[in-house]
Amino acid sequence: MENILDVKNLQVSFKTFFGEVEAVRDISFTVGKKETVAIVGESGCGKSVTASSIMQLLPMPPAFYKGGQILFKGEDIVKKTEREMQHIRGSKISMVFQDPMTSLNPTMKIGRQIVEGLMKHQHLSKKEANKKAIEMLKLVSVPQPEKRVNQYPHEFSGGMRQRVMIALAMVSNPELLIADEPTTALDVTVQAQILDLMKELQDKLNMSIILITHDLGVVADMSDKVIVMYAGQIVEQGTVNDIFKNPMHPYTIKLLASVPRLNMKRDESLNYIEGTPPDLYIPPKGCAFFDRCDHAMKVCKDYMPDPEYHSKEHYSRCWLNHPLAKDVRREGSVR
Amino acid sequence: MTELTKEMFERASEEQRNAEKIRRPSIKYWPDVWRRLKQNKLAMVGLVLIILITVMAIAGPMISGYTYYEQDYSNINVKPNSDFWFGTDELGRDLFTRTWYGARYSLLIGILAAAIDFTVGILYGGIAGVSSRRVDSIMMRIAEVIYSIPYLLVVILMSVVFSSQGSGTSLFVIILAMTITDWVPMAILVRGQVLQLKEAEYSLASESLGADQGWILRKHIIPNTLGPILVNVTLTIPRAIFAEATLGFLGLGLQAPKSSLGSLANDGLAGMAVGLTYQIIFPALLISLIMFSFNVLGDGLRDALDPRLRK
Amino acid sequence: MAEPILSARNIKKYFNVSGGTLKAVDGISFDIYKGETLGLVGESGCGKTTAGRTIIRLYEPTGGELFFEGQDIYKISRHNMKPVRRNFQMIFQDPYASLNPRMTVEEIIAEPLEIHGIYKSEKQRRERVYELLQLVGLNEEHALRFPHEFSGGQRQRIGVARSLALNPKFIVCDEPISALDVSIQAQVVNLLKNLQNQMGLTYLFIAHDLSMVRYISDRVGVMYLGMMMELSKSEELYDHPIHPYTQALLSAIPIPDPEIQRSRKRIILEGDVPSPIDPPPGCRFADRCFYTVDECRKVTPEFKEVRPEHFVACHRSGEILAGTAAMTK
Amino acid sequence: MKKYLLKRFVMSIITLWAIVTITFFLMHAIPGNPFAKEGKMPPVVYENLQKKYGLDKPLYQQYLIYLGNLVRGDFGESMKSRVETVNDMIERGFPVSARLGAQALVFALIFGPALGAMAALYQNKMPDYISMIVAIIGISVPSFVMGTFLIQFVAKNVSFLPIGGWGEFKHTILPSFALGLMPLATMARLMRSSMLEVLNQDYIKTAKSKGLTKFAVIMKHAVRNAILPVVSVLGITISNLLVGSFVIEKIFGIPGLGMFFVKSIGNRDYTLIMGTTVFYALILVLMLLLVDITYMLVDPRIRLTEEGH
Amino acid sequence: SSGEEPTTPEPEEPTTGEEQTGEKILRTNNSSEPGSLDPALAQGTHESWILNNLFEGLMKHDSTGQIVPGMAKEYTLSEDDLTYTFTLKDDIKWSNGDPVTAQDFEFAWKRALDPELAADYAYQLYYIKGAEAYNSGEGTVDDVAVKALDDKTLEVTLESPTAYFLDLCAFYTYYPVNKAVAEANPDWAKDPSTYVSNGPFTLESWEHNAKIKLAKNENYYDKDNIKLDGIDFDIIEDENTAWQKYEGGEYDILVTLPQAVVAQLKAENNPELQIGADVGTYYFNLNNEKKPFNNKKVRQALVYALDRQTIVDKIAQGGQIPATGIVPPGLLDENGEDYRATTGDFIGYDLEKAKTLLAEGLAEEGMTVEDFNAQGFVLLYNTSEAHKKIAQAAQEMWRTNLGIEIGLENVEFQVKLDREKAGDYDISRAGWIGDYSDPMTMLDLFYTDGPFNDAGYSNPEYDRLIDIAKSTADQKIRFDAMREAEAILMEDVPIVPVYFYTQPYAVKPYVTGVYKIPIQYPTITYADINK
Ligand SMILES: Nc1ncnc2c1ncn2[C@@H]1O[C@H](COP(=O)(O)OP(=O)(O)OP(=O)(O)O)[C@@H](O)[C@H]1O
Ligand SMILES: Nc1ncnc2c1ncn2[C@@H]1O[C@H](COP(=O)(O)OP(=O)(O)OP(=O)(O)O)[C@@H](O)[C@H]1O
Ligand SMILES: [Mg+2]
Ligand SMILES: [Mg+2]
Repeated sequence: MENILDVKNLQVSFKTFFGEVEAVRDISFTVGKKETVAIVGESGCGKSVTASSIMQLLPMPPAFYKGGQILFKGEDIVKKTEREMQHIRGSKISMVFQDPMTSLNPTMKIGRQIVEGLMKHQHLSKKEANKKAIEMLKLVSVPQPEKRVNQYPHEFSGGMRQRVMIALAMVSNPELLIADEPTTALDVTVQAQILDLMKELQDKLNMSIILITHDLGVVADMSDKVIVMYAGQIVEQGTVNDIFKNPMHPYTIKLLASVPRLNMKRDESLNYIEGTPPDLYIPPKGCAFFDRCDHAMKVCKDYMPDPEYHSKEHYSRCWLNHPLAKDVRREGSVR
Repeated sequence: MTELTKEMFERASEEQRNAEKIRRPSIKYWPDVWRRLKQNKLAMVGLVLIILITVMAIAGPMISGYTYYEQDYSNINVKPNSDFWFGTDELGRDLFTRTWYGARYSLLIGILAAAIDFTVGILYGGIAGVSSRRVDSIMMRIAEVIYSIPYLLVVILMSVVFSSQGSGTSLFVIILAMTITDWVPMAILVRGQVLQLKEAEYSLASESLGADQGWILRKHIIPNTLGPILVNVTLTIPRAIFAEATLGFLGLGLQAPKSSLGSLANDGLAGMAVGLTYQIIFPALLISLIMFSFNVLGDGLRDALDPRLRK
Repeated sequence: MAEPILSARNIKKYFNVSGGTLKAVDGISFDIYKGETLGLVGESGCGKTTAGRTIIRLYEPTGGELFFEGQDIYKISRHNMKPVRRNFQMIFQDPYASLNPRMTVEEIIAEPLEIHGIYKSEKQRRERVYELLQLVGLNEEHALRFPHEFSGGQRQRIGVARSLALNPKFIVCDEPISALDVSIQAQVVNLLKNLQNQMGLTYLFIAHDLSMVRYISDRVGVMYLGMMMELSKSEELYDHPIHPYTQALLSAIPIPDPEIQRSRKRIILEGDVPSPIDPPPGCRFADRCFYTVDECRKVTPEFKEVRPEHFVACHRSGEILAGTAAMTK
Repeated sequence: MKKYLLKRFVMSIITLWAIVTITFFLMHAIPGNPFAKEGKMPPVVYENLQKKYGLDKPLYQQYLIYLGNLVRGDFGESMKSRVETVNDMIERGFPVSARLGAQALVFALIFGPALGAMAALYQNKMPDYISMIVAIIGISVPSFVMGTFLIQFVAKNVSFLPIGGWGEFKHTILPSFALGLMPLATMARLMRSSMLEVLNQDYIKTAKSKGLTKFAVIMKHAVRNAILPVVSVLGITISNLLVGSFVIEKIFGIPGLGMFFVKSIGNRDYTLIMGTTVFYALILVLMLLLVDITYMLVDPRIRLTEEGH
Repeated sequence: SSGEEPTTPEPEEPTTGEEQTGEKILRTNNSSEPGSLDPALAQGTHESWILNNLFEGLMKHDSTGQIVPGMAKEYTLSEDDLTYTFTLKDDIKWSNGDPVTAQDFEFAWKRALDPELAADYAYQLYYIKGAEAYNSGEGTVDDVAVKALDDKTLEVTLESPTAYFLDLCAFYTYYPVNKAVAEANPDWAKDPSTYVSNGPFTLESWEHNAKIKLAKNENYYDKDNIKLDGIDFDIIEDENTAWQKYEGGEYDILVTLPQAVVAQLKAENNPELQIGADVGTYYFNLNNEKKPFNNKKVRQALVYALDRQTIVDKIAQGGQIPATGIVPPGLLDENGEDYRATTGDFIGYDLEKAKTLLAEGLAEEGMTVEDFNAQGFVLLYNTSEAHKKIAQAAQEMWRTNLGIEIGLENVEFQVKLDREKAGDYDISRAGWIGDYSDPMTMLDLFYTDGPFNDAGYSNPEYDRLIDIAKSTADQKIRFDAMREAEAILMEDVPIVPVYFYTQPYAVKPYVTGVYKIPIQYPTITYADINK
């Protein structure tokens, strides 16, 4: 599969009063054509920063690219100027944000908002643009699109606004859609609608999706490939089946276990991860999960292990993979 | 990478794990505000100026060796020199002394007016905010009416009603005049905040614990409106100083021979026509400096207090 | 489980908004028994929070009766509510918004004690605060810190400690975990369960995460647009949902298992939740339902027991139960 | 919308009535009267004057008569001027003040928000400091000082600009500038803070993600939303500007309404005090209404809720 | 301007009209909008300056201040000194061409007295028999003893002999009004198009609060002596702005000058500055009914402790004259000499005397200086920069010279008047500008219970002397009585005289023919512009 996006050793930091916050610490992954890559992880682990850095939408300062490359169809986004980025944003890469309530301009008509970017990229006339907007709203199944284009966001329900956001992102047939928690603010029934819609559109338009969420159910539903992030690093990556059926990193395992299953007994107590993730200001040298891990070893404290490939696409970064860790592995069941 | 040894793959002890907990230095709200205020150079310039002006207002009238009222007819309208640092006025009084003496009153007026605005505004706005919609809208209408009543009428009435012999347009009257309508914006601000914070979850939480409105207002709402209020206060002070200056222009300012920056500037206007520009420069400059300082400090505070800008 | 600790009868809460009357809760009835957890689920905006707040009379009810240990607390004057309040408490949805950022943890937890004047001396009060902190897995060290220094899970635990301070019998948990990370949700849920076991607490547990509700609740009620649609024991409800809305809701839960999830047949509802402002008569779900018949649009279905301890408000519940209901869409 | 406007209208009438009433009695409570002269008036003359202007009647009667006249739009006769009625004075003074105010407003509106927006865009950088210093000078220098400075150092040196007086466009330049500086500064500051807030909003990020240029993002998305707080203070600002600033009018010798007002108080010219006050209140109420309507036009959200709280 | 040698600066903005037509227009500022330009309704000096150029009364002042016939050709006075019979000039016309008749005068005076009209200055006509009664609604208009015997003859009978009645005939309340015009249109004076006047100029335009333009009256009998084609009055209240305009060449003459400017011009001996004589006295009222100001010695102490020369030289700086009595110079006595000069000085600055008097006076009242200071006495003055300065100087002088503390209180003019009337003050600033050229204009103030006697002074002997002076036309008796009265007044000092007014004004060097007679604003009627 041809890769549309190739992130190599990306490092992003924020300069703050306290010092440097290393939000993304050396991550690498690829997104193939028509592939859906999910990024999961706890709040604050760097998912949004990763997404925004692909669009060069981070506030700079305080943010800055500390290292690495983001190759979009072979060209490095990190090196692009603002002006060059403006040609990529909204035409080749689009983004859908988490909160449909605040992500639309309250004082601009919906139609305008959808085609605004397109008008800029493709120099459409007002009339063409309006037609396009109606078409787009139809595509995301907003009823009465002719009327709706002239309304304002507050006249739309949450689910519809999110559909508008998706319309807005898709209008220019982007090759890559980044969806940063696109359904977190929505109800399950509406979420189901939106996810269906996204899948449908992906099929129609042949695009790749980076889906950011912490809802593992959504991941299971949507993605081909899953990236598990923890404290700014990728700790495990694999196909959706690898991650759900054969998780290798203790963090992934615990994350999966802390979700109650529908068939769970009520007197069973839930598994949970004790403690909180480390602060990324002075991040730990070794494995960041060290102090929450049931299997923590001395080596974990100071050294971060390299990825260990369990299959062609499935790797994890954990010292338990190391042959010397046999004993520990035996002591406590990892799964 | 160093050689990996077998020992390294032993279970880590509890202590080792806890030792790893490096925490971002815990910083409390106000220290953090202060920290971010400090980063704002302009605001700090303002703060330093305010402190300097305050110190000078206290000490200034004493260091020149003159008093604010003594007249020296042999030294009328003397330009600034080594004896009279800011020169003298038309009655031969030392302007350096009078300017700082005036700053004293101006600051006092500003601070007291702000304090009254603050108190009345909080009380009125707070009560309106927690009252029923009916009472609230009546109170707001009243405030609106008060705000539209010609302020000069009120000032004159005040100065007459409250002028016992010897006071004239006393400090009290001036401050009253400043505040008689000026508390309205503060009240509106507070009311808005109260209406918003009344619905805040922590207020509801307190209510669910059995607290009454008074308690909630005192413990939760007021402390949390303090930020915007503080910003408003820093803007009220210069506004009052300014308003006093304008009153002085209308001859309703502080009673001579006492001086305020406003009355000095007004006195100095006459001098300007005959080239005695120095008579107006110093008080006008000082007014502007005070305005400038409080305004930039207020702006700085606003930025520093804004949680969205916190990081 | 003989006597309900709390009985809600036809509770209503309307808001006057500019467009008309917003019927946030429109006549819901249920019992909660001592020591149990009643889950309440439903889409966002369906009135769960309003119901919870009306039940503890944080909102003045528009109508209905609420018996708490036999006493109708809606009849007590507002003034006399204070002592009654000690019996029921609330844990709020947003751990960030429900703690006053200007107060220390100690002040926050001590607030109910202070309001009710429970401990005369500062020292006693402080000891009680420490005790409560320990109960929720925090320690004395945290007492002097401010909420923003804590993680979401810790904050929620502070909220729990506060609500426990008065030794309540009944706690409304209004989406206590929705704002938290999955890994932390479990911490709080476990804590709540442990406390229930230790102290015999009764919960009304509001959430929209159906898996979590199923796990924690003895019985579950499903709300839609201000009305209770279905109420039953949780296993029963999850295994044999009757109301078409419940069915749709359950089918939409994403299951974190790609095999199951991708092979599931989901009921995708059309349209959005209609406006609760002056809703039309009839079943509130009629517009989105697959089984709608004319009657549904005219008559509001009665909330009745169709199977033992299984209540449903649906005209076609009989047919659905019998498996004979024909889809109308 | 209609219902709302009607309600607003009724409220405005009540507000006006309250202002009229309070001002009326307040004014009569102040010592001094319109006919006092330095000794030079025997009681007889004084009584004649009192009678002529109906001041010999009980206060409540005077009040009722005044209200009656007011309803008919008659502000009455000035007690000082035997030439012009109060209506005449307002008719003549208002256009003068309004012209000056409108010019000042245009000046403030062109530069104020722009300055504020600039400051916000380059927060804590040079343009921020520069524009804020300009703004702060605007609010830091008392207008009487500014006016006098302008005359002394500008008008006297620029032969094109007259020193004072009224008549042609050139007469309005300096006073408009002096008058507009304060609202300019206020708007700049308001704009800056609301702009900062808006720039932090999610929809700005959305706009950027569409690939719009920075300029387009700001002009099309940020400014329109950020201008709302500025619009909301516009009501008071406009009415203050339109009815004139006494200080500026005095210094530049402009025959505007602001001057009338202060003079009328000094003279205890009761009818003129009332007339100018009522007129001011009327303008204020009208402007507030206008601003509300503008607000509705700029912010579509308000249209639904009608009562924008 | 340095002004060592009088240069003729070109005005920066010459009036366009002037350049085109060579018209001579005098430009100046009238510091306040006239309340009316109807002579009957005029309210004070602001109107009078303009009115004096628009109208002419029976009598007028010549450039030396002498009273000479104006509209009148001649007059006779009856034996009992009560009845004047004026005969009008022959060729006198209104600006609309109507002849000016005796009926116009009769009409004007009676109109001014009409209680319905409620004219502020009606009382100026009270010298006429029946005038006060009519104005107060007690008499009828027919009982007012002014009568046009024919078109050219006017007979006036007075209430009592009034030596200065002719002087009053030059006062604006005594100006005629065109009967035909005023009867047809009571609002004739509001609009320049209907305005008629009989003086050197006519009203050309009136932009309220902004500008008044006068044009030469071609129907004026003495028009050949009028060199100006018109006068433009700006109406700008701010003294400083007006001065800037004068300095900037926008005015040819300016009357109300800022104090600081006067001082500066004086200091540099600027020839543009004219210090005009005035009839008026600046003084402080003492509340004679209040302890310790009821004590003569205390009052005297206050009088003697004030260094008037310094006040005049260093503070007022307008060429004022330190007051030595109550009657200012510029008024002539029975021998045609200056009353003030022939009467001599009554008071002065004497520090030792003041201290002694204060000690004695306070002792008599059973007070110490500390008691005095504890009372917190206050000097009341109406808001004005000039008054503020003088008040501060007086306060400081009394403090340093006598050790007494007196506070200051500024209030609005209207309020000060109210409080003076109510006796609610300790010391209050006052000033009196004479209405007519006779010492009585000042001395009349202190008659017991007189309407202007704010100090509450009462001395039967003084009243007796005033009565004598007022009931005779015999100049010798009058002046003796008045001198004696002034001596008593200056011994009792119910007030603290400060200085005698002057009126500084500035005239551009190219303007000639401006002169000042004491009780009037500078006369610009005969001015000429020589450019
Ligand atoms: N503007 C900023 N300044 C400083 N630090 C920042 C900024 N934005 C993000 N960070 C830090 O970067 C880290 C990663 O943040 P990010 O928003 O990517 O998390 P996330 O995985 O998207 O979490 P969530 O699930 O809450 O959205 C966090 O530790 C955060 O504190
Ligand atoms: N104070 C109020 N005034 C007016 N309307 C209100 C008020 N509180 C809630 N509502 C409305 O009542 C309805 C029910 O709201 P409620 O908060 O109870 O829903 P919820 O089920 O708790 O939703 P969520 O899952 O989003 O918390 C909503 O339409 C809401 O807009
Ligand atoms: Mg995120
Ligand atoms: Mg809720």
